[in-house]
Amino acid sequence: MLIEAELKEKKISKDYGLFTFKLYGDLENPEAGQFVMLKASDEPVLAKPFSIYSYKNRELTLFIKRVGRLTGKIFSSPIGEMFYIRGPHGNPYVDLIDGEKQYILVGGGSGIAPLNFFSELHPTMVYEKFYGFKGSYIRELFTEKEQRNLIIEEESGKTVIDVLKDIYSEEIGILACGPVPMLKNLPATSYVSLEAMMGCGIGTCKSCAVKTKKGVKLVCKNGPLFRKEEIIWEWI
Amino acid sequence: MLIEAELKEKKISKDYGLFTFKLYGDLENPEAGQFVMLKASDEPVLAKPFSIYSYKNRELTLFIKRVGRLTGKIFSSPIGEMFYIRGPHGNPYVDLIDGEKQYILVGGGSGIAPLNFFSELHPTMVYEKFYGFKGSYIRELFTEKEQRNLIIEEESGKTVIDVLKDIYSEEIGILACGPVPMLKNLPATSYVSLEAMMGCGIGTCKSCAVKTKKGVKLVCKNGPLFRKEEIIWEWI
Amino acid sequence: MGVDLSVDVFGIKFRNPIILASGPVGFGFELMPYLDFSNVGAITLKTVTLKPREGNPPPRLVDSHGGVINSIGLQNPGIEGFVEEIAPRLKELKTIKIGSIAGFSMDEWEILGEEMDKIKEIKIIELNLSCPNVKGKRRWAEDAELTQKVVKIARKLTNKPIIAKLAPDVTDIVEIAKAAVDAGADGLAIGNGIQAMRIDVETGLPVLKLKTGGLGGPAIKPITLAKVFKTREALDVPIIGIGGIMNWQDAIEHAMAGASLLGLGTAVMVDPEAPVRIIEGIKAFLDRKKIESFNKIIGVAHKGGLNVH
Amino acid sequence: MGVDLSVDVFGIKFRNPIILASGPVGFGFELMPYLDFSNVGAITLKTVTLKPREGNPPPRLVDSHGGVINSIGLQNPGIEGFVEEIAPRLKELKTIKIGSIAGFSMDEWEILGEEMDKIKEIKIIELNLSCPNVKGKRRWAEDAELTQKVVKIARKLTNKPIIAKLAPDVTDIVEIAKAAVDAGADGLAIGNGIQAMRIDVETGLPVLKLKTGGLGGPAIKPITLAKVFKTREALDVPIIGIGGIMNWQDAIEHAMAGASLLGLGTAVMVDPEAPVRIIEGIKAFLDRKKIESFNKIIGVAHKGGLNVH
Ligand SMILES: Cc1cc2nc3c(=O)[nH]c(=O)nc-3n(C[C@H](O)[C@H](O)[C@H](O)COP(=O)(O)OP(=O)(O)OC[C@H]3O[C@@H](n4cnc5c(N)ncnc54)[C@H](O)[C@@H]3O)c2cc1C
Ligand SMILES: Cc1cc2nc3c(=O)[nH]c(=O)nc-3n(C[C@H](O)[C@H](O)[C@H](O)COP(=O)(O)OP(=O)(O)OC[C@H]3O[C@@H](n4cnc5c(N)ncnc54)[C@H](O)[C@@H]3O)c2cc1C
Ligand SMILES: Cc1cc2nc3c(=O)[nH]c(=O)nc-3n(C[C@H](O)[C@H](O)[C@H](O)COP(=O)(O)O)c2cc1C
Ligand SMILES: Cc1cc2nc3c(=O)[nH]c(=O)nc-3n(C[C@H](O)[C@H](O)[C@H](O)COP(=O)(O)O)c2cc1C
Ligand code: FES
Ligand code: FES
Repeated sequence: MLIEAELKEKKISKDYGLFTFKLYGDLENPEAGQFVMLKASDEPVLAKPFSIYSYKNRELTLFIKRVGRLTGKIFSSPIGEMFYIRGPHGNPYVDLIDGEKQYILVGGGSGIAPLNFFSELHPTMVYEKFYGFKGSYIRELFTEKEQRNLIIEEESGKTVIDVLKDIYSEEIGILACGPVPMLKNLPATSYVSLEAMMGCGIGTCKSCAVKTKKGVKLVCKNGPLFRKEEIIWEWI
Repeated sequence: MLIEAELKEKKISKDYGLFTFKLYGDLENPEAGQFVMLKASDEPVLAKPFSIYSYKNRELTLFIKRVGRLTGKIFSSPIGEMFYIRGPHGNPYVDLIDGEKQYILVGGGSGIAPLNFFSELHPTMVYEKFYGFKGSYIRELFTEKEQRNLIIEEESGKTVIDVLKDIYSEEIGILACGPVPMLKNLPATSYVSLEAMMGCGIGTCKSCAVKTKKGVKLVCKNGPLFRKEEIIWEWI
Repeated sequence: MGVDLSVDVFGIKFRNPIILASGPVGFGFELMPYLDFSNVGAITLKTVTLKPREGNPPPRLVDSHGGVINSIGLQNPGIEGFVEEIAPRLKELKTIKIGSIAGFSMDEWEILGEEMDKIKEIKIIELNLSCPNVKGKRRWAEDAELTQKVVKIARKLTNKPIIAKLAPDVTDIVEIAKAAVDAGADGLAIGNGIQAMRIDVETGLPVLKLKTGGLGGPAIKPITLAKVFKTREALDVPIIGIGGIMNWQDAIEHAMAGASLLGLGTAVMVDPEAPVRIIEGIKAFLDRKKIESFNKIIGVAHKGGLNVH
Repeated sequence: MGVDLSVDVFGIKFRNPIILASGPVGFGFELMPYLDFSNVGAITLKTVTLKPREGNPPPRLVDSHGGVINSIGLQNPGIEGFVEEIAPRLKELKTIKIGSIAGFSMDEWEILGEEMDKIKEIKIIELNLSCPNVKGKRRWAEDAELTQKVVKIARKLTNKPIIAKLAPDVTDIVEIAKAAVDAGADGLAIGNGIQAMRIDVETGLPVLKLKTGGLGGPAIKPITLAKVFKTREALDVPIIGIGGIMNWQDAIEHAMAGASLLGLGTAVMVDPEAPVRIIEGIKAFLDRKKIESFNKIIGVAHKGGLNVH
């Protein structure tokens, strides 16, 4: 069901922003790793996937990078603008990972969105958080406490991958979401959350195909989380 | 030049509304009868014509009837929404009518828009005003003084044409804007302001053709005002 | 007021004219939590090919102003997989099932036709002659003779109603439509996506890995609508109008142009409940216009419009 | 940085690739208060026919999601009126003038070609083989043979560069394009509006009095882009890319697909200053990408993209 979503609050720093929507309907038990399909009232026609960054009392917060038409529209919309969402879609991370382990959350750019929700819902499963960004300007979107997890290349010269290397050990799991080059640099056993162009978000249209060692899978229906070693990266 | 126009105020009663936009640029000496081409930021693609209802200090007011996609969007937009306008286009009524005469302004529905501006700019040329509407709900868009000009069919059982018949005499001119059936019922010498589907609004695209006894004319370039008797109504 | 939305075509009674077009809804099962199938007239299943296909490499989908371009490339389990895994479950979908097939040779069409004919749950067979997304292949529906050949083969194999799904982006759709009907097609689906592409200006390369894909969505509505209109002008055969139907107005436009059934592709992909919304809208429209049956508006644009009646 | 936007084609140097497509800007004069013509590469004048035409009865224009459908019907003063009233004033337009003509018979093409050839201010002649809006007439560009015949006639009459304006909505545009080039066309314009229609659901009648019209605007961009791409793949002849170019990204996409010049129709109708905005955008893009000349991006989508260079 499409739920009306009214833009209530926005906090923007350059090409990133936190957007809170008031929903005129409920998301049923949203879990970290799940996403909503968000649609503008006219253009673009397509609904597009965004991970849940936070959800409470019909207030949905998304962490969005401006890259194109829909995200551009969200950034420039006045408060009060109406969008539509449906979801949650996709599998909760907790259903796909080893529940016994603790995890280092490795995020890059807008990929931190589902990780934030994960650490809100499952704080005891979190060993450490590394949220990587290029520029310092990102700081203004976060509280001082949150900023401690930021790895800002412009400041330290280091990427999340560099920092990860210093502390990584086999007993700890890795749960990562971010750009493909980042994901490719992770240990084989990492869980990686993939993005793909999506049509339906529910497994019917076959747009979001990803090739794995067990055949072609769908990011929306089988993912978004996969074992890094299972992915045939050349196909992406 | 497209001027940014920010929606500042709206007052809606069912399918009619008054909308005030703050312009980030000037309209040059707008005159009554002239129109602006108003465009939404994405959909519809086409800019559409609206008569100037009022203009002061970069504040443009339009009187709009909701009939389709663009007008629907204007009605549902939150305050702060950005549109684009250009103009003024079309000929001022004063350039096309006999300047010596006084006029009865006969408006129907959204057709009252240019007449309102005319009576603001040229009060001494106005003999009387009849603004016709179907339902009483329209009253709430107007001040008590303005309401005196309203002819509301639901209340009096009379149309503007009925009322006009009672007072019309040859020395007084008629300046009318409204639906075609209303215009067709006016005396032959009336000046009628026509509507047409427009593409450019400046005379280049030939969309807004109207057939007259002197050949095909363009509403945007040669009008919008024509002598009723010159129009070949069958072509409309 | 009880408005009658049912449509009788191919000797089959559809409870309403809104059907799901082939592809965006797959075989329908994943849609069940979102859509009560007993609300729609029919579902056209995802096209099945002889061999299993994994589809084209991604990206397979990109949007454009007013539309969506896809190059899925007929990802499906092949006819064997379909017969074994999908067919037995079709009962779960509480509406009429239209099976869609696409062969790459005459032999393939023959096998596909035979197999589909055997599946009891499939009431109608649609021949996808127009997939815009198969690498290196011309579309059958670009050529009247080829269209005729394929339909003839299918006609010999089955007594079920046959629908020929045509490409809207051909010079003369009426010629192709006539060929299909002459060869025995009971109806026409107009049409598939229109070949289209986007280029990523940052890289200078086509966005879709296949380069081109099929454009669907509101952008193409006025184009396919004109094709439905022209075909209906020339031929008296049931037409499934497809292309950019996103709301009840679009649906009514297609019906007035001459379509008896109305297929949703992009709309249902974007919003699984679009069919319900559109059906409600059609009902309300007919109600307001005091038209007692949907049948009355089919093709009225050819007959002087609504007020003549 | 000085980015070079100039394009050399047909032995003519265009100061930049943005040109005004035929029609929406008429003969250009009414546009002069809004657009400094010395900013655009060229103007294609409104198509001229042998006899004066008053065009189709209204409505002649209606919008649709992502586009605008028009059925103006070539309203123009006829070749005599053009020669007498328009031609003498063309000097006022400070850019290259492309004359556009459309004949309804071979004889008409001949007269039109002769007359256009004589007008000194006209540097290039475009043959409008594809107007979607002439009642009861098939479009020349639907047929390779007819296209060839018309181009041949024109070729005999003039030494000026000839552009064949094609219809994007044909089954195989490459076939038609080849025919035009074989017959002596120096370039191709791809393309005209796509046949389309809308129906008013309240009346049940087509909105346009002519019933159908030509769809332009962003809705058709990915469609004509694919046609430009395919034609360029098959033929090495200058192409004017037309269809839905509304912003610099659209323009760059068309160039990357293979267009040397970029024609604006709907964009300039909606916003007379669109050409300036788009040219600035192209400049900024090339600047950012450190590409010194617009020529470098023409057709890169065929050559491995931007990064190869
Ligand atoms: C499961 C999932 C969760 C996501 N969560 C978030 C999130 O929390 N925050 C966020 O900012 N983004 C997220 N994305 C990515 C987001 O969906 C895209 O950025 C968005 O669709 C772009 O829309 P647009 O109209 O602005 O861009 P477009 O105009 O469509 O395209 C602009 C650019 O973005 C690329 N792009 C478009 N769609 C996608 C896509 N679906 N995946 C990857 N790249 C794409 C295009 O190739 C193009 O280069 C997620 C994607 C997926 C699949
Ligand atoms: C010179 C001029 C001045 C105008 N001034 C005003 C005004 O002050 N206030 C106002 O409310 N309207 C005015 N109009 C009419 C206004 O332009 C249309 O109502 C508007 O374009 C409809 O846009 P839409 O997208 O909402 O409707 P659409 O979705 O395009 O169409 C809805 C319905 O409106 C009709 N329509 C669409 N465009 C026009 C048009 N240009 N003229 C007539 N009918 C049309 C269609 O046939 C259709 O039935 C004026 C028109 C002209 C030509
Ligand atoms: C993701 C996707 C997959 C499709 N797959 C098929 C298919 O397998 N077989 C088919 O006949 N049409 C297929 N189509 C085409 C649709 O059935 C429909 O004809 C087209 O999208 C135009 O309709 P629309 O504008 O409503 O989307 C597909 C369309 C989409 C968007
Ligand atoms: C109002 C209007 C009038 C047109 N008249 C002509 C014409 O006379 N000759 C012609 O070759 N093309 C004509 N066209 C087609 C345009 O030149 C162009 O090919 C088409 O609109 C597609 O481009 P666009 O998407 O940029 O609008 C006209 C288009 C419009 C919108
Ligand atoms: S987005 Fe449709 S199958 Fe995944
Ligand atoms: S609207 Fe273009 S000529 Fe009048």
